[in-house]
Amino acid sequence: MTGHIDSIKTYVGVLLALLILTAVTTAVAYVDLGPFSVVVALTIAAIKMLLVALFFMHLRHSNQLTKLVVLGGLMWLGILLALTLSDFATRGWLGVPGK
Amino acid sequence: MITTAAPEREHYLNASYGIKSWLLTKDHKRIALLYLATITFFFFLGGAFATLIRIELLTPTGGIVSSETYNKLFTMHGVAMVFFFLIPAIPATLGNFFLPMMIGARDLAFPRLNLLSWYLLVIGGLFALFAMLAGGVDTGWTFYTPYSTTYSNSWVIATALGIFISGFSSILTGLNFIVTIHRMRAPGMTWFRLPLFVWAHYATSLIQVLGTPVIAVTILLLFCERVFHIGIFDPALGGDPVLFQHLFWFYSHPAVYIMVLPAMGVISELISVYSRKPLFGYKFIAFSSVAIAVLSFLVWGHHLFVSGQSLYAGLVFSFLSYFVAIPSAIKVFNWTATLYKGSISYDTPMLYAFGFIGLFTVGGLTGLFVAALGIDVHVTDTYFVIAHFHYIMVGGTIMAYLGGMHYYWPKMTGRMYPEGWAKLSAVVIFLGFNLTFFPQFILGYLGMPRRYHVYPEEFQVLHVLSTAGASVLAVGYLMPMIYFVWSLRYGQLAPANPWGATGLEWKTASPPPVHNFDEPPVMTHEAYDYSTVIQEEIEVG
Amino acid sequence: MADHVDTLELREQFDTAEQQKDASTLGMWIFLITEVMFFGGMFLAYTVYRRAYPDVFAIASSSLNAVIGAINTGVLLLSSFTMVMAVRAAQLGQRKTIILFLTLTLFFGGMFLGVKAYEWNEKFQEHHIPGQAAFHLEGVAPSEQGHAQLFFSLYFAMTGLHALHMVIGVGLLSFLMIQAAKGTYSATYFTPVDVAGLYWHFVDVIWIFLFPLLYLIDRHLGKPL
Amino acid sequence: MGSLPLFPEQASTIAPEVDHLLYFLLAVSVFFTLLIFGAIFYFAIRYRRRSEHELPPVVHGGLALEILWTVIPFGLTMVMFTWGAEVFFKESRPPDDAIQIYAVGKQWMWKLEHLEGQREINELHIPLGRAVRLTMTSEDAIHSFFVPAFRTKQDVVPGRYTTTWFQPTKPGKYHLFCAEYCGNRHSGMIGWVYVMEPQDYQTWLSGGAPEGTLAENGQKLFTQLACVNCHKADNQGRCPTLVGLFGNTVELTGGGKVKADEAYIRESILRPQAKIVKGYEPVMPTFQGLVTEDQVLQLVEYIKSIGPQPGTRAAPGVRTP
Repeated sequence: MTGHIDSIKTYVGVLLALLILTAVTTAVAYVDLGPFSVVVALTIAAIKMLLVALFFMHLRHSNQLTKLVVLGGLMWLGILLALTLSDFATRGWLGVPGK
Repeated sequence: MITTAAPEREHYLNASYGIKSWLLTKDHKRIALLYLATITFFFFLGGAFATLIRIELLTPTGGIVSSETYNKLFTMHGVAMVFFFLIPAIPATLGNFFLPMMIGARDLAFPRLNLLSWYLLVIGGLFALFAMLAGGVDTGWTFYTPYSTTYSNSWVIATALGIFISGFSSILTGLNFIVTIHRMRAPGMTWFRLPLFVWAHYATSLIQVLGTPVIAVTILLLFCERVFHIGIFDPALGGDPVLFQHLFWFYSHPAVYIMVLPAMGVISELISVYSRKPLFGYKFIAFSSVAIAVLSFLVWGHHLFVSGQSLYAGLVFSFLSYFVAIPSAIKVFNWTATLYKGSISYDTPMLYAFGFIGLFTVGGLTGLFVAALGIDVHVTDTYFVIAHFHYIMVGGTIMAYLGGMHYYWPKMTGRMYPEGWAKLSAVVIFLGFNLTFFPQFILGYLGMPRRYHVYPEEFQVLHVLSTAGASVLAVGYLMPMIYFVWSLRYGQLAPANPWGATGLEWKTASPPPVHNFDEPPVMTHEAYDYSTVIQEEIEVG
Repeated sequence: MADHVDTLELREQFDTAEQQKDASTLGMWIFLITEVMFFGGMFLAYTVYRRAYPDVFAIASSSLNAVIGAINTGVLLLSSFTMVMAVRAAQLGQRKTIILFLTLTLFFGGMFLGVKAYEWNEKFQEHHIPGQAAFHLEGVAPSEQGHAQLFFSLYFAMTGLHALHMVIGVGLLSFLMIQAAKGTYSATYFTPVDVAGLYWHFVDVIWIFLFPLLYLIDRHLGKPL
Repeated sequence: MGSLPLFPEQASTIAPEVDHLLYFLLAVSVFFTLLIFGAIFYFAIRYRRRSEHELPPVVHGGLALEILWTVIPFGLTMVMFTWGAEVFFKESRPPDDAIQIYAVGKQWMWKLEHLEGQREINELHIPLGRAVRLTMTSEDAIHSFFVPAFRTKQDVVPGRYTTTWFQPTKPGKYHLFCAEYCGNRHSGMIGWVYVMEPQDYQTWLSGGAPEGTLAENGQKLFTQLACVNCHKADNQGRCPTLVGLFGNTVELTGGGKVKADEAYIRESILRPQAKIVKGYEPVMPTFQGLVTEDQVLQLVEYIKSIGPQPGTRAAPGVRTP
């Protein structure tokens, strides 16, 4: 981790990419993509997250354990969202109020 | 302060004196004793509330306290026991004290963070204590909305803030443990040479770190809704109270594993030492701890089967709930198999271990009842569920906690506890416990709802039995308080390894020096290799 | 017993500086995961209620100024850039450069909070503060005002907590500035700067998700900018 | 002490099915409890430590055993899951020909409204042999409609409808409990379900209880709407007491006085934020849309009845709150 020091050029490149993506996601929001607008917005946000995490937070040079910790955290957030939505998304399927 | 009759050998207790040496200590051993004092206070506070509840339930009309006071009693019993005793109990005392020693480290990775964790628990405890003294809170320890945000006019905010602050104590302890286990193991201490106590605390820390923040944000949203009327869960604004239950139980079910996993770690140690045998299926027990930590996050919906959750979500959660039962079964079978062909001694900690396995088995099996959708509809929110989780919390965690306290008392204080009295109190606790909670299974299936202080007359006999059991249990819990304090002054001097155990923590003096080891330890043998210990004992003669 | 020296570079409980650095970095990453779960609870509430009341959420989202939001996101990304430059300077032991970039990071962080305060004040003028009797969102039926309040409850909860984390970050960075000025950090010991950088970038990542989710819901419906 | 029942009555079609599943689970649990307790006692005695330095043979484990006590418990749990799910499906889907009854849970009473107009509080009369479907909601906190003899329970959530159903198989009187903690008199929110022979049910249905006087209805409404919660007689609640209010003048925050006449009381019920009594917080929720006009009249009548009476006690039959 301490050994590798990235060049300024890398950081500037990442910054520009992030700014461009911000502009893109704002612009895209004004285009009617129907249900896909959420998907696009979240994908762009995910890309920006990866850029910040890998380059600015030096995840690229980090050891396996740190990567596992990050992956685990995101997976747990996924568990919270997915299993709770398994309730809200399936309400009313039985056709009986409240079930 | 405690002085040993032997020539003055410096150890962590007499290394320094005075209030500052305790309140500003960075020594994980002293912080463990600070935690011990704090949680013992809350244990007896919660116990007092429980005694009042049991007395109130002696008669169907329950004339001793008003319904408002009764509601506050069971709420404060729940809050004090869950958040200020059970969750910190084993990790904060035995974990803090022995985890660094077991892996051969001088201290935890972040000693100051460890002291901060204790202060957070104390500050949180003071908030909750203030709420109790100022008038109490009557929402149940579950704080379900909209009652807790709109209809309760009791000290909800003060208690919620207390739990919010003490939650960070749990998060930071978990973080401290994970980093310590990963980064500070002595040379030779590979993962599979770690004592199973450490594996159990590793799994517990995973839950503490991944689960507790969700209850923190849930309490924050409850605070905003109650104080600023911004309604996240307010049905009048279109919010959904069931969402609160999802967020609450996402943490609170894994929290029950925060309470029981460390107990399993203690039991693994006790079973192995007192049958002088390595545990049967070491890897299976170790990985079942981690499996419990992971699976415990997938099952919380079994608390919501009748709460308005959709049927299909009920199916998903019931199915996953049966998965989390399997690792617990594996552990119980492996413990029992360890006894086979062992050399079993009946010291007090082993009695507690036997008690734990028996009662935890009953608790775990009744968990299969409440996980079955068909039966849970009838038994949820009744005394059946109360009996189920008390079998695991009291029959499991508290038995293991007492077992661990007796097992490690010589190492912590340099004094032996009185064996006779200790055995007696273990038996009294086992009998009192069963008399208190087994009748509640029957009461529950009969339909006695929980949190009732007035009940139909036909339930009275079972309630009287339960109250009788509670008084026996109370006596059982008071006895250790007495003889432990007594032993500090008059107890036999404890040798470095009174039980012939194999852990690194037994390879240093009792009580241990400030930096745990005189020379940095190296782990040379497999976990639980008793041949090395017997060799030493024979040489020492 | 070799008494253990207890210096900043090597605390008494550690054996090597490398071990101490790894421990601190791992500790901060685990703390950031607790923060992911902390904000996760609110993202869950957002997801549930946006699913339940998509139209009201779209109208409410359009009442926010997307351009200011985008600029503010840019400012925060810039502060992330200057932060990573400060960490790089710390790795190279350039004391002056650390102070320069920390100042820039604080400046951009302060700017972000300033814009945030302005946006909230604007919300206050437009009576979009949830929980107030005067709450009213145009273009939404009276019976739906409650749902609009849900959006703004989430808006203020999430941006409020994010701003609180920014303030904590500003506090951290100011402390680092003082230490850097005193020459505490060198090429061999710069862990606090690195760890504070991780925290700052995390707060930026949270905003990277908050911005599209709160500001950009179905903007194509042509509501006022 | 009274009787000591150890098992609840089976009074609905679903009850035996739940109990059969219970017997299966009990059998499995007793088996494993005896297995574990037996093994512990046997091993503890058979392999007790005989000498101080005894070193037992080292046994590290056996894969076969591990697989055995993973697969068997897993198989058993899957049976429990599927059987439990099947019973749950039956408990969740009411038959189409069921009698529809509405239930409203309120802080601390069950209001049951039959389609034929009968309104019952804490009591439910239903015919034997016919499925009954309850569509329920709550007016305040979460409650839970629980009839142990029918093995049915369903939370009652404010802002939403939830459903429970049962088909009684035995005439008689069965406990009704509120199973979700809902505040002060949660343990008082109980009642009875009367299962009657079909012809008795018909006669009961046509009889219909006469409505009480306006004040009595108002007083009942006063408790029902939980006004008693805040407007306590001894002035301890968060709101002003209404005893002796009617006809007097009231000081408002921000100066100004008003006579507490019918108009003032009606306005305070429907638009409580309009006039706030000095020294009190505007915490009262609006009842706009919650109470019908005639109910407002009942309330007004009731408040009149507890107003200042020259020398007489409160109107007969009306308990002060």
